[in-house]
Amino acid sequence: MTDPVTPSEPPELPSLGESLSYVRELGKPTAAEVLHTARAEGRVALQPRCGVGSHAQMTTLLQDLERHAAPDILTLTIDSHTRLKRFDNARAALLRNPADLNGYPLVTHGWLRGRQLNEAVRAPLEVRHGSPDARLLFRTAVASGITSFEGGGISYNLPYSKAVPLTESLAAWQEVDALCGDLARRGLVVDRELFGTLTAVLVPPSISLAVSVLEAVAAAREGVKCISVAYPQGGHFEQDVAALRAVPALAARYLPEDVEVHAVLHEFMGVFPRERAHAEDLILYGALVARLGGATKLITKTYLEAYGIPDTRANIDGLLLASRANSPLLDFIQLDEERIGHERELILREVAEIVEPVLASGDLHKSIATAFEEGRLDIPFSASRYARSEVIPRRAADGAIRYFASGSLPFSARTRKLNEQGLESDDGTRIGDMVKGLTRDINHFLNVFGESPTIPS
Amino acid sequence: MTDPVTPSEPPELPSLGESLSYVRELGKPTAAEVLHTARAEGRVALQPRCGVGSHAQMTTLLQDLERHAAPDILTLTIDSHTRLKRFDNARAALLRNPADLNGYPLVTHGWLRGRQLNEAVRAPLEVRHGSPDARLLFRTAVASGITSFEGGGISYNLPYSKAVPLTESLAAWQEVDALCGDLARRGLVVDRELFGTLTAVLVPPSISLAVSVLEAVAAAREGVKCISVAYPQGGHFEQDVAALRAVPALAARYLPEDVEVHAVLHEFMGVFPRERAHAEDLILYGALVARLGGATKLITKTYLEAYGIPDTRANIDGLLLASRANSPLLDFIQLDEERIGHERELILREVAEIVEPVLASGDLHKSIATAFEEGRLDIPFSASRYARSEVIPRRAADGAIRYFASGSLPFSARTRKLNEQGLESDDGTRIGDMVKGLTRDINHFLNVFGESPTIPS
Amino acid sequence: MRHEDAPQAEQTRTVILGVAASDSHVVANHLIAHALRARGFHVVNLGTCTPVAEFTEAHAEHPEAEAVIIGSLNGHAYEDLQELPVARAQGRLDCPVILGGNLSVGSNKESADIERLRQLGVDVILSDPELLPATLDELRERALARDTVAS
Amino acid sequence: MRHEDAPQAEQTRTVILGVAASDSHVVANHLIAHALRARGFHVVNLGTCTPVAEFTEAHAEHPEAEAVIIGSLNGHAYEDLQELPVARAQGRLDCPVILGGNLSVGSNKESADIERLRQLGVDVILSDPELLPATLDELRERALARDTVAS
Ligand code: B12
Ligand code: B12
Repeated sequence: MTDPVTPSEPPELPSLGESLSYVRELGKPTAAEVLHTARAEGRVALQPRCGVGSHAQMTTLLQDLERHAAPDILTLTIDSHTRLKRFDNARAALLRNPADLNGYPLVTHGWLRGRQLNEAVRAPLEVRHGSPDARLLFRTAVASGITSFEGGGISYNLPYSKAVPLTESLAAWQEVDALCGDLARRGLVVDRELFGTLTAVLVPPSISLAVSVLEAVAAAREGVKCISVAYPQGGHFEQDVAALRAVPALAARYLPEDVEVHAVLHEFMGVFPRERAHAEDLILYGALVARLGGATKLITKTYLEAYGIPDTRANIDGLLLASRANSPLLDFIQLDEERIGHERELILREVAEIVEPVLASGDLHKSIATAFEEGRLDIPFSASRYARSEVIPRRAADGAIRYFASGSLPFSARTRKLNEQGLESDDGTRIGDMVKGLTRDINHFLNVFGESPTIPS
Repeated sequence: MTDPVTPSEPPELPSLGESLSYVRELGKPTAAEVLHTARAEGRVALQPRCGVGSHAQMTTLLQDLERHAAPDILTLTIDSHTRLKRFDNARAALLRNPADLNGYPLVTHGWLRGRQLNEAVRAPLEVRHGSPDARLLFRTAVASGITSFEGGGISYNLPYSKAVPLTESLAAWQEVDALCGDLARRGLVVDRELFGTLTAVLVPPSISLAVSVLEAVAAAREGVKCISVAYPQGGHFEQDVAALRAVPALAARYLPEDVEVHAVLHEFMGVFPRERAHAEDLILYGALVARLGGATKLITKTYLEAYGIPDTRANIDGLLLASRANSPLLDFIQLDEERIGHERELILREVAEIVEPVLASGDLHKSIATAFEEGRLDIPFSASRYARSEVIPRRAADGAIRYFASGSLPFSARTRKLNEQGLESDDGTRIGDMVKGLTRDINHFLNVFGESPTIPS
Repeated sequence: MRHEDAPQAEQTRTVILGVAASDSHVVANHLIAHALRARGFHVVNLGTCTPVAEFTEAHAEHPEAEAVIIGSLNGHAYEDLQELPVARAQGRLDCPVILGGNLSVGSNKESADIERLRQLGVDVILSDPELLPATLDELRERALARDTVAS
Repeated sequence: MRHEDAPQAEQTRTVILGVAASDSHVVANHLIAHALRARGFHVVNLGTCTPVAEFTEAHAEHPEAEAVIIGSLNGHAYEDLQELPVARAQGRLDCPVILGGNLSVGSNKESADIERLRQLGVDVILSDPELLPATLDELRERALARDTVAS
């Protein structure tokens, strides 16, 4: 590639109309179409995370992944500077050494290069980032002909920034959703994926799904027609399958009928085992959870997860291993349907108790912001000041994630009791140092595989 | 390696006593010990097939497999010339181009080189071959310090040669077993693996197990103390799991208590899909069958199976993928235990009906040979004239392997009826050309994966 | 599944079938024999593990055989057919020799693997057994044409 | 989980904790704050996404702080600490700076990645947070020794 590291002058963004006809001419299916087909075929669509600083290397990365693992959807993972609108820092790092960036700085490279990437591969692209305010990034993505965009006013704020008020991020994402509504009316359905993964570590299923329901309702109100609800594998089989199977019920309950809703699983997002064999056991496990939970899409991990951003080979291997879950030879697997049903009921009840008071109020944005302020909405391990993180999750003896403390979440007595029961059999861990126990819970899969933790224990 | 292609003079074989002390000094566990430990730990031990002509390359192959995939037991797969005592041809090919050999010609290379191979790796070695008369090969293996030896007077005759009378092969294998008995009394338990895989293609489970029972009884009578019963994955989940789970019952019924008996699964041995993804689905499936059927050991395949002897990389990848079946994260899998129980009962009854008349007679060898002559014992697709191959297996609609024709097997009316029922739902295939249907059954996994057959259809 | 069957009619065409000397893979052999018989051929099936000498003996017994059809799956075709040049030079195998299967060791096949088999005196190398009848027809026509010219 | 807590006693030792400017990984930050508090430290936890300027401001507010402890997980430590040399040159950060986490992008870490961080003015680079208390003790002793010599 003879391209300069960054384009000398950021090209002006084209009109929505121009972008629309570009997408049509591109002649590839949209992400929404790929998801629709995957679901119709009963297959889990696969998608890697991938993003490097250099445009040339990003092109090669996408092409190599497509050539060797043919994922259904490809990703542009955006670097952390761009996420936080630190565009100057992104440009500085890009000029100094593109390899210093932990993702592809799409805004800095510009939409013309975005189109080049899009044209370099057959699969549709999704932008995955973590921006409280993604308006410029979204416009750049649309101009690049990208048909899937991740994020939401809660899920791309609380885990990803410290001091952005929720009202601000919700307003910024309302603009994004409104543009999607506009595009949908003009014939282009952009897949809007909600980042229910949140802070990824020990996220209670009902917190993840409650946040997604609120974001989905907000998005649907703006005219969004394809919503992907991402859920992070927690590590307990029946609980995870139940969470994925809860998504259609939640869609039916809270969203208009004409919105297509997909469940998406993120392979385990917490502390990954370091040994390759262990990491691969976990990758396959996650992929099986996706299949058996009926997820439309799976976001894959690699055996280098514990070390850093993976190289291309590891990324390919992760996809290939995960693709085994689409094997036609696994129909022999039967599940503990009773337990799954029980978990699903519990999740649906918890979600209802969390979201219904918020949805009942008139102004959704304000109601969300106030609820977080008051702890009626909350997430564990918030990166942001705008959530209390009074919620403390723990693992029960069987590995299920329960509310050790539910803070000010408006849970019924019954829900509280069921969570306490869940932890009751967890003899020993309630006594003693809570942080110690929490750390053990975070390191769950290290324990399963007998790897030593690297954090005080 | 500066070694000549073949040693200038075949070194004379050492005494059993010398070999015994060599094994002791070698300081590695025997195959029997590795199997014992795997079973105790509830793990499936893994073993690749591997054998190349050149001694130097064989050394590297074993070391590479061990370094990258750490199988529990390593293999010397012996070339076809050596198997049939065509030692001159083995030597000629070795001198011309070692890569022309489809295995390691251990007899030609000699036991000193066998010891070198043994010393090059940590895992114990097994010799896998297919020799109606393996006496010289066995002596060479023992002299090499090899603690596991595959074969039997039926299973290494009928699939592997055309014109060796069963009485001859049974007598040759009696000598091998007697030497194992001798070694066992002197403290070295050699694992004797029986090749229930037979002709590998559409083998009815009860034929495989019946042959193994007869060989196991013969071996135990000579003092063999560790017997591995190999069973070829047929492709129907519950039937294969049932077959593996039948092994302990058969051992309890027909063998002395002091013989340790292991079930071994061969990943699918028939027509393999050509596409890598499909082959890998099948490899993982086989590995899961081994785990869920309680096999002590799994013999792996590779994604190059349909093409030819695999390269090292493919062999490693096959082992690594199969090793996922030992994942601690798969306890969520539940099975159709009722169906498995039903299949297991059917298999046990069929085996009993086949073997008990043969065992009842005084002279086991003669009784086996006569039974094959008269078709009371039989295998499908015999390579040898000494079995009738009047037995014709077919797949039922659900993929299970049933007796379409059971020839002169001494089956009860009930057994016959159950097999007919199994095929009854197989509407359409009983009508029309039987060979056509048989070919379709042989190509089962091509059909599952939608690959085109390469044989007339 | 008997190894030989009686000629059905006067005009029956005979072929000799077998698997190479060191090779015991028999399934394709069974199926090919069935398929050719279904087409009306008289198949002298020598089965597995058949050295060149056994093919020549069968040919002596069945001089009317149109072709000798050899399968080799285990990768040893070259070593197993080492005696083919001598047999042919001595006129002990003066009909076309057809070879098929998996003809060399390894997953990566090279054209040299095929070339050296031709040099041993193999006339036709096929991969798909479905092509056998057409190939036999063509070989017979060529032979008839040659005979016509010669006579 | 509040971001600051009141000093417990006169002799309380203070540290300033935070995560680098572009980085929102917070779990280790929470756990490290807890662990240090459990050991009696007064932890001024600035949390995620903390630019160098915010660390210097906190240090101005807490001149008694023994050390500034920065976590960086997302690989951006080098870009995120670009302003460190200026801040230190201007004396706005005259206590030891400790850095830990995942300090460069990629799965293959090179010693150059660490070296250039030292050149920015990072005093101590740690991987295991368990080593923090002992490291803080040692740094304090060194500082006391220096002060004694200086006075
Ligand atoms: C079943 C099987 C066995 C059985 C055979 C039982 C029996 N007696 O028949 C057992 C387990 C005994 C066995 C043993 C061995 N096998 Co084996 N076996 C297979 C397997 C899995 C299937 C073969 C089969 O039956 N296919 C079904 C039939 C219908 O098709 P086919 O034989 O593949 O033939 C097709 C074509 O080749 C063609 N064809 C075949 N013959 C002919 C002839 C003519 C004239 C024509 C035109 C076409 C033609 O038509 C068929 C349809 O497309 C294949 C791998 C695979 N999955 O394909 C390996 C395979 C053939 N075996 C192989 C080998 C090497 C062996 C061994 C030497 C052991 C070893 N070193 O690994 C021994 C052989 C011992 C000996 N003395 O020959 C290799 C050959 C490798 C190579 N060429 O590089 C293969 C490819 C496996 C592999 N990938 O390593 N084997
Ligand atoms: C959870 C997680 C997230 C969550 C974080 C939620 C939150 N707000 O905290 C989410 C999903 C939001 C996320 C986002 C991103 N993440 Co992240 N994430 C992880 C993950 C899976 C676990 C981290 C974790 O919480 N671990 C548990 C805690 C307790 O341990 P720890 O953070 O690993 O820290 C240990 C040590 O580093 C050390 N330590 C940490 N801090 C400090 C400080 C001091 C002073 C000391 C001494 C020691 C120390 O102690 C801890 C215990 O050993 C890791 C991979 C992994 N499995 O480890 C990736 C990982 C850290 N993330 C990574 C990246 C790149 C990102 C993103 C930039 C997205 C991307 N491009 O992929 C964004 C970041 C956006 C931003 N602005 O920063 C990379 C970093 C790559 C690299 N350095 O090469 C990792 C390694 C994943 C990977 N393999 O690619 N992530």
